[in-house]
Amino acid sequence: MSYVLANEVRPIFPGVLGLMPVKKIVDALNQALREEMDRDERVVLLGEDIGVFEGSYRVTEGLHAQFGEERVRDTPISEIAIIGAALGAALTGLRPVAEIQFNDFLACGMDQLCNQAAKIRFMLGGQVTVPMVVRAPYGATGRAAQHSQSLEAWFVHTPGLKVVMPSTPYDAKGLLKTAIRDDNPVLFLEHKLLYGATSPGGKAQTAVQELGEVFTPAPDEEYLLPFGAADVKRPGSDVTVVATGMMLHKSIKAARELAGADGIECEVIDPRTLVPLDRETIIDSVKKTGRLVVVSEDVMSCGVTAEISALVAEHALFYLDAPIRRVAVPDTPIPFAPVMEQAVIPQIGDIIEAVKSVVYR
Amino acid sequence: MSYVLANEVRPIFPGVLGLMPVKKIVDALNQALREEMDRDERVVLLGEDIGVFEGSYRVTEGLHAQFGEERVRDTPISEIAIIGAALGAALTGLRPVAEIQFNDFLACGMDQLCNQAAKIRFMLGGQVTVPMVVRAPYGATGRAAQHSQSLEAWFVHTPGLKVVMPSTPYDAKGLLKTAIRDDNPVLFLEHKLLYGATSPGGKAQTAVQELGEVFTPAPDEEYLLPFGAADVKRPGSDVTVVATGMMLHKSIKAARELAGADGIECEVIDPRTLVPLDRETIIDSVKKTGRLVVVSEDVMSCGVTAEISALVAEHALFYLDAPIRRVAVPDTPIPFAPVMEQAVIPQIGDIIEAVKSVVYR
Amino acid sequence: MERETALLLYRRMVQIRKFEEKLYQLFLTRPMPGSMHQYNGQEAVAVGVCAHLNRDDFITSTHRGHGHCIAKGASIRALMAEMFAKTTGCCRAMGGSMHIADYSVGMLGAMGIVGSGMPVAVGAAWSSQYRRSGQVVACFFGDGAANEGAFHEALNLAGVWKLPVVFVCENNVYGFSTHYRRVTPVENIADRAASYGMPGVVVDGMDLRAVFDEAATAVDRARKGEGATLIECKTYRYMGHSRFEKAAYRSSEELDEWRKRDPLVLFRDFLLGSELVDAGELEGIDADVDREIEDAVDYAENSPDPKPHDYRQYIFKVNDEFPTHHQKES
Amino acid sequence: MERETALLLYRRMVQIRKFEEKLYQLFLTRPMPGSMHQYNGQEAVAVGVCAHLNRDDFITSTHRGHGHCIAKGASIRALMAEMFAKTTGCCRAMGGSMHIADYSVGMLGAMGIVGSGMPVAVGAAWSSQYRRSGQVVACFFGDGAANEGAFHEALNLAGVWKLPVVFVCENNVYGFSTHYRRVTPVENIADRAASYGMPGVVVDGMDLRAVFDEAATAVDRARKGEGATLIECKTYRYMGHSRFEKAAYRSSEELDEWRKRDPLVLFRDFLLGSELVDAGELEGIDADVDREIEDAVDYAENSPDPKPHDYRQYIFKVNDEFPTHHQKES
Ligand SMILES: Cc1ncc(C[n+]2csc(CCOP(=O)(O)OP(=O)(O)O)c2C)c(N)n1
Ligand SMILES: Cc1ncc(C[n+]2csc(CCOP(=O)(O)OP(=O)(O)O)c2C)c(N)n1
Ligand SMILES: [Mg+2]
Ligand SMILES: [Mg+2]
Repeated sequence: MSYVLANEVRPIFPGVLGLMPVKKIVDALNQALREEMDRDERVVLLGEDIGVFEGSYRVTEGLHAQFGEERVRDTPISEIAIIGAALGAALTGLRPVAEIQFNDFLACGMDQLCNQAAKIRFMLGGQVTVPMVVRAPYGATGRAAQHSQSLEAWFVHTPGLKVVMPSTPYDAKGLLKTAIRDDNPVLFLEHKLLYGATSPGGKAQTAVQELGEVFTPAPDEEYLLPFGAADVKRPGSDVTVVATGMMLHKSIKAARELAGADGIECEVIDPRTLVPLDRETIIDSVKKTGRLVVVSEDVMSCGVTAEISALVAEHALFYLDAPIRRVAVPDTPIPFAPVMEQAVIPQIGDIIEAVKSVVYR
Repeated sequence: MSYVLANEVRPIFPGVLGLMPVKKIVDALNQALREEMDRDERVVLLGEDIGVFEGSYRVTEGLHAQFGEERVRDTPISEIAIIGAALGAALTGLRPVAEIQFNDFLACGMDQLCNQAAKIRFMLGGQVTVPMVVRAPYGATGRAAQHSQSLEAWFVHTPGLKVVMPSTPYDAKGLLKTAIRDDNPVLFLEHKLLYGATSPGGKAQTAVQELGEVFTPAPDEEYLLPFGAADVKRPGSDVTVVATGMMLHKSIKAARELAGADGIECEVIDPRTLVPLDRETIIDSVKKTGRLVVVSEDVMSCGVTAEISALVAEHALFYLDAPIRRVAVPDTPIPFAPVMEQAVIPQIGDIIEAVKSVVYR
Repeated sequence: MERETALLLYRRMVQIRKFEEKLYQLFLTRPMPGSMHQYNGQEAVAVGVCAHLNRDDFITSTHRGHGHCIAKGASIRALMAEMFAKTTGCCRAMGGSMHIADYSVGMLGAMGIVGSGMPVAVGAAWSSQYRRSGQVVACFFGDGAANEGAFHEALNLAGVWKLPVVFVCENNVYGFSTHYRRVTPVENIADRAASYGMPGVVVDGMDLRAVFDEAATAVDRARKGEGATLIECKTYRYMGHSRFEKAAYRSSEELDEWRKRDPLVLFRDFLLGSELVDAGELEGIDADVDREIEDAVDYAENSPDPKPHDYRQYIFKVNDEFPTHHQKES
Repeated sequence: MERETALLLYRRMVQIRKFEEKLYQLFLTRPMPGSMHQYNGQEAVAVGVCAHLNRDDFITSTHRGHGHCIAKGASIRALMAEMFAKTTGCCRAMGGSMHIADYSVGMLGAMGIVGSGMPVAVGAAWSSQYRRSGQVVACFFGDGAANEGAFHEALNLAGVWKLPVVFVCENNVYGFSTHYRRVTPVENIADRAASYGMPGVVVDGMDLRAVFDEAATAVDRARKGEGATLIECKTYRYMGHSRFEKAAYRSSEELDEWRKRDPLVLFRDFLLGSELVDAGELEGIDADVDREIEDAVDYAENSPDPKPHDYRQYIFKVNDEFPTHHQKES
């Protein structure tokens, strides 16, 4: 088979958006699934309401119709069984892609994912491979504490799992295809507000329209994106800003404001995959800018911002001209009321404030 | 009721060990449970094999006999039900202490602990309190990937939980009593090699004998230790070393070697509770020493060492005279063979090497 | 069933129905925070079960919790205010529809994670048994939840410890979009009771009187210390799974079929037929409830919004008994 | 049962027994890495079930996995070497006793977390069904595991999807220290099959022939695409829960009672009684196995130890298909 290894493709900036329709992330993901299913019969899907209903965020739209009941399987509400079944299938010749309806529910299947799937190849001394993907939406959208978390750090902290968090349709498609072809368990996290599709009751469309800026389209051709290759979504010389998912977009917005109003040029880096993490790109950028702000929607303590801060404090400390600032959810569950949710989720203003604090110090 | 608030009690150093028998941690914990059960009828225990069998690490020895079936309940092998039942009981007037046989199995009850217990007071706007403790052993003892983890970071990363990791009998007793009286869910993590008792098949006795140094005895009188108060287990001026549990002891050993052979004085800090974390003591120490090594038995990425590094990189960056070094398990599950286990678990030599690297740079 | 009881239960069902119809309108016509899962069609279940519970008995609820709250006697005003995310809400705007609960009437919380309330209910029942308080716990859950591991572990523990809990499975045919028979290899979820050494019964969940009768037996059994019961109520949800979900996966014929046996209509017909009450009385109750709902909306609208940082006080209970260093705000 | 089969099954049981007796001695007399959970007493279960499995059929195992490995035909040398933590071990010294497994004979792993192999077995059965490979999966688990959420979700999924899996509950009376009746409110775990629309049968787990017969039916059913079966084998573990655990929670009378029906003795008596074989043949097998075990110990002792960093190659499979930046060693 042939494909483009689109490692070096740079993001296309706003001007392009007029020319080419921005494919929604939900469509990019759907296309990735469809292409991989077309290409490889071993690729099968399972999850709650993904078949007849086509997914609570509609990522699996049309797939049940096209590929049938055998390859797109609705499951009981049984996260242990979903992840465990994916694992058992992966060990025996299939390449399952499981959907967990919200990443919060990964807690229900935590043992299967973290103690079994992540470790079995290791415990068996390499006798088996585990080509499985678990997809799950994350992020806060007014649904209170049990449906709003961003739990990537739990899984970054679980050796044996790869963790992917795309922020654009382009990345989403290329990374999901890579995830499906990877021979290791991959957790693929999708931000609800970036899908760009209206979920039953969701507000995702709006969020995407507000963001646009680096919402790079996903071409229809086949391409893969490598894991472990961060993408500099915006080059800059004054401050390094590292952010994933929705926070990447907020960081880009913040960067544009800062460039306009204050003449501060942020280099905005999207790791795209947290495991493997492209440490070099981050460290090299900090060596250049001397300042680092890390932005993430997970909670602060032992979160993604902690890891990236620690990395730089170990490997580029003497290049730093300012303390490392973390912009993340303070150590709290997510409250229901919109005004409180807003207060805990990092906002563009928080990023601007943090950047200024490291530049003007 | 009356008790000593033993906040200011300093650790008693080796000389004392000759005078007073070192009470084992397992006995200190047992005494704490017994005292609290004597004091308060609402304190009840549940878990697998804790009753008739008196616990797989024998922490509940004698308690079933003394307090009876009603207060010391053997459960089915059902981690969801154990944690959930503790939560339900805590909401309705009891103060349950649940034992999970190995901290690895917390993954099986992860949803109950992290999505329910940690969040329910929050989601209900403070209508309820959740006075429950979940105890679990952690650490590597030759049992391979599923029975060797140190999973504290998952729970530090879960707002609403307090996380306690004692390293001495003195701390263990005082902190467990505090945990039981706390009105919030507390995860109490106990290092297997520090129990000082032979578990069925364990080697714990040996490990403790090797360590001794700051193995402060637990007095028989009643006392409580506050959460959020780190303990400087060894004062020093050259390097700050932060470590918990077993790693605290290895750090003390390393510090003594470094003081003797190289004249490097480490200040060894034991946070004792990771949530709440005594940030001031750590930051103040780094401001004094200018150097930081963080040691932990959990895996590196998004782990405890990341959090403490990030904290200092944000709040004491300009005091640092060297990069922050992390000594932790690399991002791998724990292998079975002792020689490989040794290679991944931080050893005294690794700590010495790290300290030297930040001092001689 | 006595006249007074009958009238109260009728009122409860009307309250639930009108509370939700109002909310449906509100969601259509103005910005409302969050989402909701409606209980319409299932009223007889919550009301029939809670009819036997004292104020200090406990219940656990689900993502679909409005009905349970009202049936257990929670304040309509506080519920409505929670839906509006106001500080006067029963959860102080911290939980919203999915976690709506009033502890003062014995609600231990509405758990948004399917099945996860079940072990909590069992823990409360254990507590009641231990404290010899005589309190009973009713644990509501869906047909979908019956396939979660939490269901199994909860029923097993309740079975071994002979706990005073009534498991109420509201089999409303669907778990989200999925017909329960597509994911459950038995016709009756109640049959699973046998795995846990407890009685299991199937009841017509549209018929308040049927639910009322079975619940009486089960609550009584629990109260007497004889252990748990699993009651499966065959019922139906009229609305989509959540707010505006269209429920295209089911036929309108199916919906119509169930609507013919609407729990309010059935009970109203029974009441009128039994001559316990006359139509005027029932209309009086309807009108009363209309006013009550309007009042609740007014109350909610005029209640204060929370401040952005109000949430901080709810993360941890501050222990007064002894000082503890708490993590500083970051 | 044919003569050749009978002799092979006898040999398998002897292999398991002697493998573990040897290990017991080794643990007593020299430093051995890790711990182990012994299978003595339960041999008829693994052997009776695996008798019907082809090499490419699958099994999942537990913390008590030696017997399953041997019954499925794993190399005794590789198993022994794993116990010694040698590079020639079946898991390359990465898993040890608790994760001992040989994928080349269809073992999908021994899972040290109680119940956690069950959903994995179901996934393998799903794969077999999807690939129309005709492979059957046997899923071994204990009485204790039957109270885990994983049990419930696994059996339910197998039930709905009609998967080719045989669930083999080895009810050895105890889960660690706890008698199953103290934590399980039913006498027979097999009865739980009804919850999942599959047949459940109880069988004398000390009697190889009984296990053999029931397993034949269940494997056949699975092979024909008719779905899963739950077989509960009533059996007993002779040793403590793990290595030197004393099992003080049970009486020596109880142990003696069970030992009277030792699976090896029962089957040996049957064979001799049936005149299929003579005593000399059996003694020949015994002696053979003794040699095999001694050879395996030699092999293990003389095998190389792993290097400290060998583990690194097993964390992730490196994908050759396309380049991926991998995290550098830290
Ligand atoms: C563990 C978990 N998995 C999935 C979901 C998403 N979800 C919310 S409600 C629901 C359907 C629940 O079905 P049922 O238990 O029958 O209750 P009903 O909605 O019919 O009242 C699902 C799948 C969830 N909240 N929690
Ligand atoms: C989820 C989980 N909980 C607890 C344990 C500790 N543990 C190991 S084996 C065991 C007993 C298992 O009993 P059973 O399933 O009957 O198997 P048996 O040991 O009798 O073969 C326990 C409690 C574990 N490994 N995993
Ligand atoms: Mg339902
Ligand atoms: Mg057992």
